Amino acid sequence: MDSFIVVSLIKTVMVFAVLLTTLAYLQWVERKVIAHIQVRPGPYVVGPHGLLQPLADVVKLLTKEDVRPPFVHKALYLAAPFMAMTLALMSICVIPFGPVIRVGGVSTWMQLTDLNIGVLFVLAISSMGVYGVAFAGWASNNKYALLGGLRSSAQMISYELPMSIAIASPLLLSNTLSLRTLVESQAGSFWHWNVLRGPFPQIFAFVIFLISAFAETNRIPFDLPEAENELVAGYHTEYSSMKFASFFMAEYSNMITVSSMAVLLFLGGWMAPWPVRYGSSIVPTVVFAFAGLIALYHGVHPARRRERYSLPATGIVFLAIAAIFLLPIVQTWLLPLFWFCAKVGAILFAFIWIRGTLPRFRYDQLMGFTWKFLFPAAILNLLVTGFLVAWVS
Amino acid sequence: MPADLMPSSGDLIRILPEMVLTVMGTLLMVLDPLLHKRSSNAFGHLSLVALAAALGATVYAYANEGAAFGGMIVVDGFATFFRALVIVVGILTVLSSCRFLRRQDAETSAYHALLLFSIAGQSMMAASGNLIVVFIALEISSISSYVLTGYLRDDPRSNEAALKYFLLGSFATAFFLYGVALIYGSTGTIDLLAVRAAATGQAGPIAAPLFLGLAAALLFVGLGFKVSAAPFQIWAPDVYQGAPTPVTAFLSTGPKAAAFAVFLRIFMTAFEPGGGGWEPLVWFSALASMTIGNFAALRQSNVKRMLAYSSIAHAGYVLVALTARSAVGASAVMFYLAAYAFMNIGAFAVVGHLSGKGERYQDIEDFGGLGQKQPLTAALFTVFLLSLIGVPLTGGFFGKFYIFKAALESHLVWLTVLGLLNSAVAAYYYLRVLVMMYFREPSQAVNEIEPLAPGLRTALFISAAATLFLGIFPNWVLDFAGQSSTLVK
Amino acid sequence: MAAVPISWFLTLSAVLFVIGAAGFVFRRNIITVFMSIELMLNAVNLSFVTFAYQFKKVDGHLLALFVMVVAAAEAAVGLAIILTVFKRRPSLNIDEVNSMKN
Amino acid sequence: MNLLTVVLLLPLAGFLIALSIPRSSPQASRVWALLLSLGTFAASLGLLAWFDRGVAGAQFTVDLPWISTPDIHFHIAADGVSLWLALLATFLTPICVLISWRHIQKSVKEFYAFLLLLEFGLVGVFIAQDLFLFYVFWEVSLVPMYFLIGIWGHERRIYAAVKFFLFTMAGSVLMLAAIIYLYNRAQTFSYPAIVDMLASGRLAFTPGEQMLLFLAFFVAFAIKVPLFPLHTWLPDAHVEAPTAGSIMLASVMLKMGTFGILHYCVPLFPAAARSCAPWIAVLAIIGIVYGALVAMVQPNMKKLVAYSSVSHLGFVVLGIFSFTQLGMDGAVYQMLNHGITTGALFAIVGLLYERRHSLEIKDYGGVATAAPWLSTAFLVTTLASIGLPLLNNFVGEFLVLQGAAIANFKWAIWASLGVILSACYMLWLYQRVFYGEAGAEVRSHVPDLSLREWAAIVPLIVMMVWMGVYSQSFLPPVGKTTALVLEQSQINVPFRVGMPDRKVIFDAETQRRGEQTEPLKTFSSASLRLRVKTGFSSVEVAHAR
Amino acid sequence: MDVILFLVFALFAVACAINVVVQTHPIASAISLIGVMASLAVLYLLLGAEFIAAAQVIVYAGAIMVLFVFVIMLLNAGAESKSGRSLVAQALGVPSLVALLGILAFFVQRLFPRESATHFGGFTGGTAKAVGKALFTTYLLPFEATSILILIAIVGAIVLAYKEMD
Repeated sequence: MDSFIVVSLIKTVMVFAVLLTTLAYLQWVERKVIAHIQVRPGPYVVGPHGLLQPLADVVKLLTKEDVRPPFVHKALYLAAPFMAMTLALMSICVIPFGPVIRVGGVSTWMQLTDLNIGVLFVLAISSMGVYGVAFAGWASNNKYALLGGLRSSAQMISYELPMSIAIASPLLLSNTLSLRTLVESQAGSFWHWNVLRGPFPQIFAFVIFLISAFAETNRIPFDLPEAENELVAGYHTEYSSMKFASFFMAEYSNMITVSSMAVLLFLGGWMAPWPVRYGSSIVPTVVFAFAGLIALYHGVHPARRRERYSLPATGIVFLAIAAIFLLPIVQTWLLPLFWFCAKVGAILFAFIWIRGTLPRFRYDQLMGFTWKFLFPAAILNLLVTGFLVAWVS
Repeated sequence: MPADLMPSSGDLIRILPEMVLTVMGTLLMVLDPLLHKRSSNAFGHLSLVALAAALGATVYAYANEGAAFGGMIVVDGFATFFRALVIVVGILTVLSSCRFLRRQDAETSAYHALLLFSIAGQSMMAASGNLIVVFIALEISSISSYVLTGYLRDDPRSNEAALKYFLLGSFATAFFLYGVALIYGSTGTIDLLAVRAAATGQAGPIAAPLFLGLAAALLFVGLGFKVSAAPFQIWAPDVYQGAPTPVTAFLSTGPKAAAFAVFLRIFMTAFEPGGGGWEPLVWFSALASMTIGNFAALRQSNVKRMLAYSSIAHAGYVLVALTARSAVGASAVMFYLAAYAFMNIGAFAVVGHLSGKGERYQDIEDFGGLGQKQPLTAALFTVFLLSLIGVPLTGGFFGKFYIFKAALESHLVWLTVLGLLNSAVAAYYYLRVLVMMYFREPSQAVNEIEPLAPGLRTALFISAAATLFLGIFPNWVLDFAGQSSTLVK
Repeated sequence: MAAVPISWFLTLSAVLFVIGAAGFVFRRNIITVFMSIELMLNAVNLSFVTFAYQFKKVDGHLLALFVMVVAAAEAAVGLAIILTVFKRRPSLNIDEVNSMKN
Repeated sequence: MNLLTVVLLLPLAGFLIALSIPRSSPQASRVWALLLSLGTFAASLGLLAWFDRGVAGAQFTVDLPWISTPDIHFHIAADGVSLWLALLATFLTPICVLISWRHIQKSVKEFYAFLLLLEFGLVGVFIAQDLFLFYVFWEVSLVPMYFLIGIWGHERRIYAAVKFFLFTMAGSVLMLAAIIYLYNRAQTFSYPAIVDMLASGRLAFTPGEQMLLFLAFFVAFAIKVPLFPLHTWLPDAHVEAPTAGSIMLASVMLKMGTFGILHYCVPLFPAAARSCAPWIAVLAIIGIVYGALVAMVQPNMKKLVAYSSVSHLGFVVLGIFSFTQLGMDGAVYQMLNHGITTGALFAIVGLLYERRHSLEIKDYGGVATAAPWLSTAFLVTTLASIGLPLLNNFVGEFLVLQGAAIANFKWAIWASLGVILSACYMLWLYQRVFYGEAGAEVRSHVPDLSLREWAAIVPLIVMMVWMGVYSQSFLPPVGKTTALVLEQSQINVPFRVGMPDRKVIFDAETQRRGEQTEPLKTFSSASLRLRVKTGFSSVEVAHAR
Repeated sequence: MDVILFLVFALFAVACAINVVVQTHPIASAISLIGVMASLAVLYLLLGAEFIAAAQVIVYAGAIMVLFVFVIMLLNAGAESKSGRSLVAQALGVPSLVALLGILAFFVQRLFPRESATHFGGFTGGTAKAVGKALFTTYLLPFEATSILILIAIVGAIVLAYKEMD
């Protein structure tokens, strides 16, 4: 019992430390990627390649004046960002990052808690996510904020439906609601992943899920709630400093959650794309080693002076990581983690990529799209899956 | 596929009427784009086809009597009677709606679909043998009725009516559900026959009679609302007045009949052996409904509202028969509801016919001189009104007769006497309409009246013929009711 | 572990139900009235689930589930009705919805 | 299908035929109505011809099952009383048709349809042998009368029609309750069967039960009669009704009440009837005197006649509740008399109204000079109404007074006050309307009787004289039936329900019987013999217990 | 532990429920109602109804209440003004409601003695699998019927609230 609490505590601290850092750096990555898409350098001043930019942002937000507009509904105005943030972080609790690991005689799951209705839990929490946005919009006592809040709640409710249904199809294949079991059922090669698995590959469900996920997180092309040219900044128009940051963090946290969900549901979670016996275990080593080598190569001919030191250092770190991945002791838990992070990272990259390329929808198109296309498509997909699953069993 | 997932063909046959209705309802909406620009009345015709098919299915299901879905559906004579009744009510409603809807420029597939769904719900209520099915069927019926009530959304009266109906209906639902919960808690089951077994002490963990009595009281509150029995009648006048007239006709008959069917089914099946001590409750409610309904109706000048109050009073008469707590009483209820359905739908159809575009003319003064201008309409209306009064050779008379006969057999002398006196009071306000129609000069409404549309005329003729038929040869219906009123064999 | 008597759950359910009913009777705001009804339905659900525990049968859960679905359907229709009413009359006070009294 | 059925159904057929005649030809409606009503009358004369006068019970029985649960039959038959009353209805209907020939110009077709439907209901009420069927006819007769008053009546017709309907309805629902109760006890609606069961003791009511049932029936009938103080609807209805409506209402419809009392209240609940008799007799006497007094001060002819009806019907009720053969015979005879006489009064008043368009007495005067034949007819009728010997009312009133005197001498004294008062108001009416100076209005607007009107009035006059001169044509069948009723009314004799002691009345009657039977033999010796026999036997039964 | 959890969430639920009724502002009521629903979800977990608990949050808190909040915001409903009519309701309502509560509590206390107690994990039949299995076998008919119900709700909402574009 005691060890349970201790282990849980340690896991919690670790997960949240990593998560919060990731949140901060996701912001940096996004700016960087979009910058590169638009052929500009992005953050470049604070730290090498602007690596310390997130830190600077945090400092800025913390020290900024906390404006509270008059005539707001006080309690709700204060509670809304808190709610948004809390709900966004809560779903991380049930997301597994890897298989069971053994540290010093204590074996535990790389997951804060395993619910046998994990999927439902995530759905439940994400369905509550609307409130933060809605209350923020309403409590601000500002028509732009209100409209933003309304739009976003409508949008989130609408897209939640195709998303839930899209989730249901892989569940049919895996026959479980526990996220861990879900991943375990996708063990093997990548054609065992739900997205490609027989009897009915869930490619459609995956695409529907991703599209809905974009809308759920209010990302472009579905970022109508904060369409600047119409609604100033939408529901968080009246928010500043840390409260504003909370919404931001909530958004990125949600992105991570849905990406993780996509990975767990469709992409085999922490499972490698092909078995270890065919050499999947050396992939991280190769990747990191390659990255390290590139870094070293660029370090020799740096674009800028300061990088003469930072790039080789990075290269060496990468090589070291590559070496670590070769150690059999850590491989058991590091490899799954790598695959998981790699997949999540890929999806997050897709998020950013799309933001960099696609324009925004018009509002009625947005709603029409989900009700008239996404929702029926999801149902059809579920229907076919159900029939095929029943047929096969 | 696992075998226990598949309902047997017998199961499916026994819910065939509901299936036909829902499928056709959905089909109507799917075909909407195709039919909308074509001939008018296409929806109405399709609905009629659906209802006729459902009627056939009802008969077919009756030929395959028995329980389905593990006792959740019970197809017996009782169920068939009410199924047929609500379907016929539906036919009459559709017939009388077509012209009305076109006059209001409001004909859509959704209206007809909702009507069909509502009827499906009521039909299922009549056949359900399990409280959860009762509940869901009740909600299917209710929710579509809420929407139908508010169907003319540009009319504030319609909006208000929908709101009141909805709020009070949901409130009643909560009570009904709590009653179901208590039954489940005290007997461990919600299957009516099993509840009966538990209540008689054959089974069940904590079947305390008083607890069951409490459950019965809560169920009574819930159903009392649905049948607009006092003291739960407050919604009825506003709702009946505000709803589009064909819908009012429907509301005051179909859902009411189905609710009474459920009432009978629950109280005569589950609570009958123990008694449950619910009679004083019903006794009081019956008397209060009759008295409040009749005396309030005396003061109304709006005919729809007057008929609304009268429908409260009629619910009171039916409750008298329920108080009798006997098979005779049950068959009296069945007969009365059948008679009431025809005369009431007929009466409301005439009101809807007269009221004109936007339902402007509903006042009692507006009926002035109808007898001169449209003698046929007036004559048919007279038949309905006389039947509502309870004049012999009409169905309404025999309905009352059987009810009070049953009550007297159960020694409810005072309730009978008070009920009969009430029906004499009721004569007054029905007569006022007759007076207007025949003894006064034509009003503006009558001068503007349009000729009877064919559909409406058919509906009126059917209703009047049925009213008279039930008044002259009541046996055909009564014998069937008598045979099927013994719910537990 | 200390155990919680079944009756506590049931009493809680009864209390919530009565609070809901009180809200229905005393409140005048249409939406609040509607929410009181939802509260009553929730209370009933608690009873169902408790009884399911009592009998160690899953039926109660099913009943609760159906109640939820019904509540959802009611909410959709009910709120639509409230919207139509509000369109004509910019007040949510139930006492002001009385154009038909005579 | 026997003759009785024909008599019953012909008016119904007439109703349907009248409805199917197109609106555009009112004359056809009139002719059809006349032919059909005459046909009905002819058929009912056949009934009279074939009626077996030697049998006391019901004849021409038709008993067809109608509804199986509860066991309701189409069961009709005629006994001595109902035969005459049915004849009265069929006799008066063609007269009404004639009277209304010119008077009714609005919605002619409907008028005659309703008139024939009314005849159907009235005949049905008298000949129904099934309690349920009786109730059906009772209510069926209500509806056409309601419309007759409401559509073709005078200014305050709506008020009157509604009042008429509601009063009757209020009474009849109580009766319905009682009928249902009776059925639940007896398991049959058949009147003869119930009477049999009561006689054989297979069916017995507790005192309380019997009293309540009796009152439920009685109130319904008393409203219809109308018995004071339930009479208030009557003046309104009579005054506002069209002439034909008034005639049918006064002459036949009121008889539904008295017939009901005689046919149902007394035989079915004899003990209760007897224990209530003193009270009812007192009400009847109040009605006689009160009706006469009020009639005296009426400025309106129709109202006057209406109140005189209250008074006359008081005699009928008194006669029935004297529980003597004489009283009952007289009561039945008085029913017929009143039907003829008051029918004639209303008819002639209607003719006056048709001419002068007023019912106020002050608008007339000197009609005798303008229309001598009309005045003569009215004079005969007036005299009949007063109770002049050799005219019909005399016989009935005399018998009733005799019966009342046997039961309680004081009743007879008070009731005879009514006879005297009727002479006052009727003669005074005649004087004011027909004598004196004829005004210009009257002279120019009041022509004498036309041929059609003659045809309507003469049969009535003839009947008045016939019934007054040779009552033996009518009384024997009546006597047989009333004797039977009287016999039935003595079942279950030693019985008290906290009312005045019935036995005292009864004993008084038996004592007086010996002294007073002789002079009465002139009127109905046959019936008297029966009465004595049954009276004694029942008393013996009573003492044996 | 169970008792503490129960008491905490039961009291929270009651407090929120009272708040639903006494708050004059609908949005405050709505939030309180969400509180009730959330704490009920926890209580469901205590009773071994994990699927229902999840459904409670998803359906009630996540869908129904969102609709409520949405409508409140859409109508921009303000605080309720007091109206005088409720006197009669109070006169009749308070005693009858108190009586109802009293009767219910009395029966509950009498019929369910303290021995019949719950503890966490005492019933594990409330899994999604068990519920689902019952749903598609025993309760197939009501399940199908609810689908009609949902269809009606959709159609109904459209009929009532759809705005023509003309």
